Amino acid sequence: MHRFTGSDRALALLILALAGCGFLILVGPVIVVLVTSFTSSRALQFPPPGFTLQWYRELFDPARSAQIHIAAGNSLMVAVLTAVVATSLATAAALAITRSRAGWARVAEGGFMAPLVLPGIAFGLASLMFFSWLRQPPSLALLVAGHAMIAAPFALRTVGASAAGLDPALLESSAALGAGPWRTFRRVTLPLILPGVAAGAFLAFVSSLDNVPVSLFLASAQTDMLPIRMWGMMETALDVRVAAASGVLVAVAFVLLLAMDRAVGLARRMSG
Amino acid sequence: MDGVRVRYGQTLAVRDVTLGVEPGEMLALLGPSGCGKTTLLRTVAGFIRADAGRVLVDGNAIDHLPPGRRGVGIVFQSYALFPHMSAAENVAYGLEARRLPKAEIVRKVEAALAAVRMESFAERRPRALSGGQQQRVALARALAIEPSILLLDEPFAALDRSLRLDLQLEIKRIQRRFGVTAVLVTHDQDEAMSMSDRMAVMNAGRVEQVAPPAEVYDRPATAFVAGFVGTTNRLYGRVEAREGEDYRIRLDAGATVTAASPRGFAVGERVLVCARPEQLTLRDAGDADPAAFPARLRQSLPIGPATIHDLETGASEIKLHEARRGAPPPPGPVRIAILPGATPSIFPEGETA
Amino acid sequence: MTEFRRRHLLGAAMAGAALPFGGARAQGTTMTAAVYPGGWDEALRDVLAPRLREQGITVAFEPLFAVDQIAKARAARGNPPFDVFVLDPGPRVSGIDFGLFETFDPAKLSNLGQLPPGQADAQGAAVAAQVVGIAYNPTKVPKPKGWADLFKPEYVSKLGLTGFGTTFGTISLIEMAKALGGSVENMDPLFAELRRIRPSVAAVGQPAAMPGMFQQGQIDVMYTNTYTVTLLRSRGVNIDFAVPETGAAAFMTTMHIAKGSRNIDAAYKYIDAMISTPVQAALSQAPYFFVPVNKDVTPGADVPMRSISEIGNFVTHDWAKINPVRPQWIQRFNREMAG
Amino acid sequence: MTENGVWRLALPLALAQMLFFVAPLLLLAATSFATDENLRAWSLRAWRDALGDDFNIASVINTLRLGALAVLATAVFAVPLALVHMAAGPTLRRVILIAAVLPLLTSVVVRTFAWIVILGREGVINATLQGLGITSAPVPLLQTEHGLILALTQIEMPLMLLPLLAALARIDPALLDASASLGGSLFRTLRKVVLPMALPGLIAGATLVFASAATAFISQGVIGGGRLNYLPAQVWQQAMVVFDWPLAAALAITLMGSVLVVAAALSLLGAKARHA
Repeated sequence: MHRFTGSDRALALLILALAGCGFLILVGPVIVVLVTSFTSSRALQFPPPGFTLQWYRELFDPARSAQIHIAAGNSLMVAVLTAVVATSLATAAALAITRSRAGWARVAEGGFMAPLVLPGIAFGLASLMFFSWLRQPPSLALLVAGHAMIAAPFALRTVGASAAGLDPALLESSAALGAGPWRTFRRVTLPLILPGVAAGAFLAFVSSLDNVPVSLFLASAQTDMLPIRMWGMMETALDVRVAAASGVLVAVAFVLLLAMDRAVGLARRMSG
Repeated sequence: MDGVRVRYGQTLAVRDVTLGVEPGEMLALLGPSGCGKTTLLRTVAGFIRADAGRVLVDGNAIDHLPPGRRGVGIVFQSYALFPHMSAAENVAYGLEARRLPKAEIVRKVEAALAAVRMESFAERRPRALSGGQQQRVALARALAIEPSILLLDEPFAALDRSLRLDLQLEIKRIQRRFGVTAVLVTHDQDEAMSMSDRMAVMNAGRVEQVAPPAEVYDRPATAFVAGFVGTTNRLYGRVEAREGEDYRIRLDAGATVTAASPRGFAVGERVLVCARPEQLTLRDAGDADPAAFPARLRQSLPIGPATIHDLETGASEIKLHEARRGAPPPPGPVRIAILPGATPSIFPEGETA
Repeated sequence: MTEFRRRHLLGAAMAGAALPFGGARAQGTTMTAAVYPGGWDEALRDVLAPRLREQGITVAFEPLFAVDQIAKARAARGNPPFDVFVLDPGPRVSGIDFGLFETFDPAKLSNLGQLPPGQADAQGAAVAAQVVGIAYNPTKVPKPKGWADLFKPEYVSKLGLTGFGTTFGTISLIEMAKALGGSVENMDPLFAELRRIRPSVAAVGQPAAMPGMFQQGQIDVMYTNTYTVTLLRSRGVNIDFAVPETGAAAFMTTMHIAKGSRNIDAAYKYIDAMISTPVQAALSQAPYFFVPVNKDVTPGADVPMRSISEIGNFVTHDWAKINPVRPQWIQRFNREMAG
Repeated sequence: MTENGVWRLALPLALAQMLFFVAPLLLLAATSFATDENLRAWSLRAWRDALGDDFNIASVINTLRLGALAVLATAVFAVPLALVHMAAGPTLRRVILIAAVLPLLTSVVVRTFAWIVILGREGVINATLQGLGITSAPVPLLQTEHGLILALTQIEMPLMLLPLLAALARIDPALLDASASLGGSLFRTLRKVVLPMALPGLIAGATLVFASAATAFISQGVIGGGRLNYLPAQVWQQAMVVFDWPLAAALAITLMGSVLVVAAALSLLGAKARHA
């Protein structure tokens, strides 16, 4: 609605052009994957010689893709548990950090973010070494713990952003009205920071679902994980079901995203 | 402003408003929220493009100019001070954008801050200033660019009541001293009445009356204005006779009153008589004056030198304002008459407020 | 407050989570076998696992590449995450060096007679052969004659190079070194040539990415095994296998029992079933295309041999000699290519 | 809970990180000073190999450079996208937001294939360039640093875009009107008002992108290829192929240390931007 002068118009055009390019860069590869998933060829191929739903049918076929379903189930379960664990830990920590004025809070915040900068393979290898040293065989619990370490910083960030906007007077008035800390958390704090918590849980979920390096070391025969299975399918045989599985993941996450956005305005709070 | 019209989707936010502001004058745009006053202000500022009509300054159209080239200074409701800049940097912003020499900027910033008595807070960030202080910095920032028009968008809405009056007086004083033409948008009639030279009362995208505050109060042009500015009692009735501009009206409440109006009403036409609380007077229940109508006194509240009487007649409520004389009468049946010499306004009955 | 809830939640979640993963422990024996991800994984699940179920053995497969198996078993320090390894010669020698295997008794294999002599020893048993040569796109480039051809300009710009990280990569690079006048002891001629062609090679790196690049036309020539070529062609990729003039190289994929395994009997039965004639026959067919080690099974059409007995005619390598120098080759390859 | 006791809420995460993150890390550090992974004897050999070698030093520099370039590239596109988002209506806003999180939803496995398709010799970009007659021969993109950075721009963009959007959402639209009414051009408004206020988000995003791009092992390997030399690949190769775990550990710690230094510098800058 602003009217621009000549140089302003040039700048606005530049911004629009860059934003357009950025949009293409974001969306292009996803479109390539989705288009490829409908290819009528027997191997991943782009552009597809023709289109078919065959690979989705095959992917959903309980007999032919049983192992993918098991791996997907494992990955989903680990991702859900990771989201729950990481978000709970991060929510408590975020409340502590935002409500404390002490210097330790700044230091702790930095420390809690450290797992983000450790290369995944190094962390996976170190974890496996450590747990073997403790004579703990790879297990679901360890896998979730490893994933949660990587996911917690993301959750801490989003919850922290939400919690920073929390008026301490609300908590005090709740306490003054005779509510215990737990009731205050459940009835006042949680509803107010829910968008941040939901965004954090979503990021934790997604980061776990697509984790290769940590899963590679901490997964076991009983916890066959989807990204690792997909890696194998892709590498040797260019199996189109990999693209179809990705298409399903995008669709599911997309629906989840819209639903959550509708519910809590998720997108606005994706990060702090 | 010449026939300005702004359309938001299907709804007309501003309908063909033509409005002039005299140099050095402060004009208040008064109206309920959603009446189009802020839209009009933003059109003048250049944030909104009018669908029809023109905005002229000194006879020159400025519609084609971007906001920054219109010579318009704005004080926003939220102040809109740049939080990452100090008070002085905020004031300097518009001057830097005009590429003035550094020394001149420094001088003008100092002068503007001094004018609003904020010179000792020049290095403070907005976060470290109180609401009133932020308000003054915002004013200094708007004035520093020496605008031909100063636009004030509900500038006091976010302030404490006690602070408001002081600032209103101060802004008025500064505006006078700078001789800057100003437009004030507000929904607060007291603010509009105390600050403006003339006020434009808006309703549903239209300007209903433009006049000095006293005239708006005493001679509202429409029933809406009568209702929105000040308190009014609505009495319905029928025109019984006409003599020049004087009408004899038979009120539904059971009295016959005389009132003047430049508007022409036909004998027998239904009308609405709007009487201010101070234009009415209380009589004993036994009073036989045909110009008085019966009512029931519910309670009387002494407020300062006056007494407010809360009455009802039929289904409608009446507020009556009298100087305090001894003890108020006890609640119960009374009669109400229009004070001799009072000039209630008459409108056609269909005109809603 | 929150602590309580969290512990509660965590406990419940773990308890719930334990069910599906622990559910596999039904009656009979349960063992875990490492398996290459992708084609091998599917093949062994489809063909081998049902055979063992008949014997009351439930197999859980853990998809891991050879190097990952060694790394994981080593990190686990005698507490192996799986009972059986499947390895190529390079990692096999590493496994022997690190003492990751139980001593293997070939006599316990009822199908030992089906293997060519020497293919089962105190370390483990061969379960599949791999034949390595040159893969090319017949619609884009003429058939290469030998390893040296890859360094000619018409191939270089379409060549996908992988390093010494994989067994087939190592073997191919050694063969190239020989074709260029070098040997296992003297790889200098190879590295000199690699340095020369480095700027114009179409792709260098991750073996995992090569099939995708081949399919998408980024590269038209690479070195790989017959298994990959047949698999890709079966999926409609334009790819053919060329046997170099100096002969295709071959090596054995072997299985080993992990040291500390608690399912040694089941592990023997698993390996025994793997080399049995019906399993080998099924695995050599579409869609698996393994090169059988069983003398009674005929290899597929792409494999340049009529029976595993001809394995002696193929170029083979001594991994006990290669392994000690391989880290240096890897380093050197990295450095030459990163230039 | 009183203000004094509130720190206890941070305990669960702190303890979890001690056990599942710090402890393995310490073991990794110990391994780097050992002769082998069983920690039977101590030696500085791994560190001498890791730091006394020009090739590894070059890897460190390349890796940090890649992180910096990825930050730059994501910022170039994310800032305009965030600005358009700020100015857009609700529908376009939602579209941009969904695009912003899309890369998080595609598996890293398929994403690598997508980039082969896009960057390849016969890929989408080359086909477009040749189709438009801009180039006559295929431009090498796959397995070049440019190509890798382009791919990382997509992969890491959400980490830049999301904090930016959050930061811009906190800007009162009246500030932009104020700037415009004071005669600020679009450029001036962006430079003096929007960017300074978006800075905390920009720095948060830069930190995340830097850390993630510098350690993006799979993308570096597949899209970058063997001619580009980054530290994560060295770590992987030493650990998984050569089995020299002390060296792998030393390299991993070097990588982590150098990324941490940059991340710490950025966050210091961020704290300054917040308080300045």
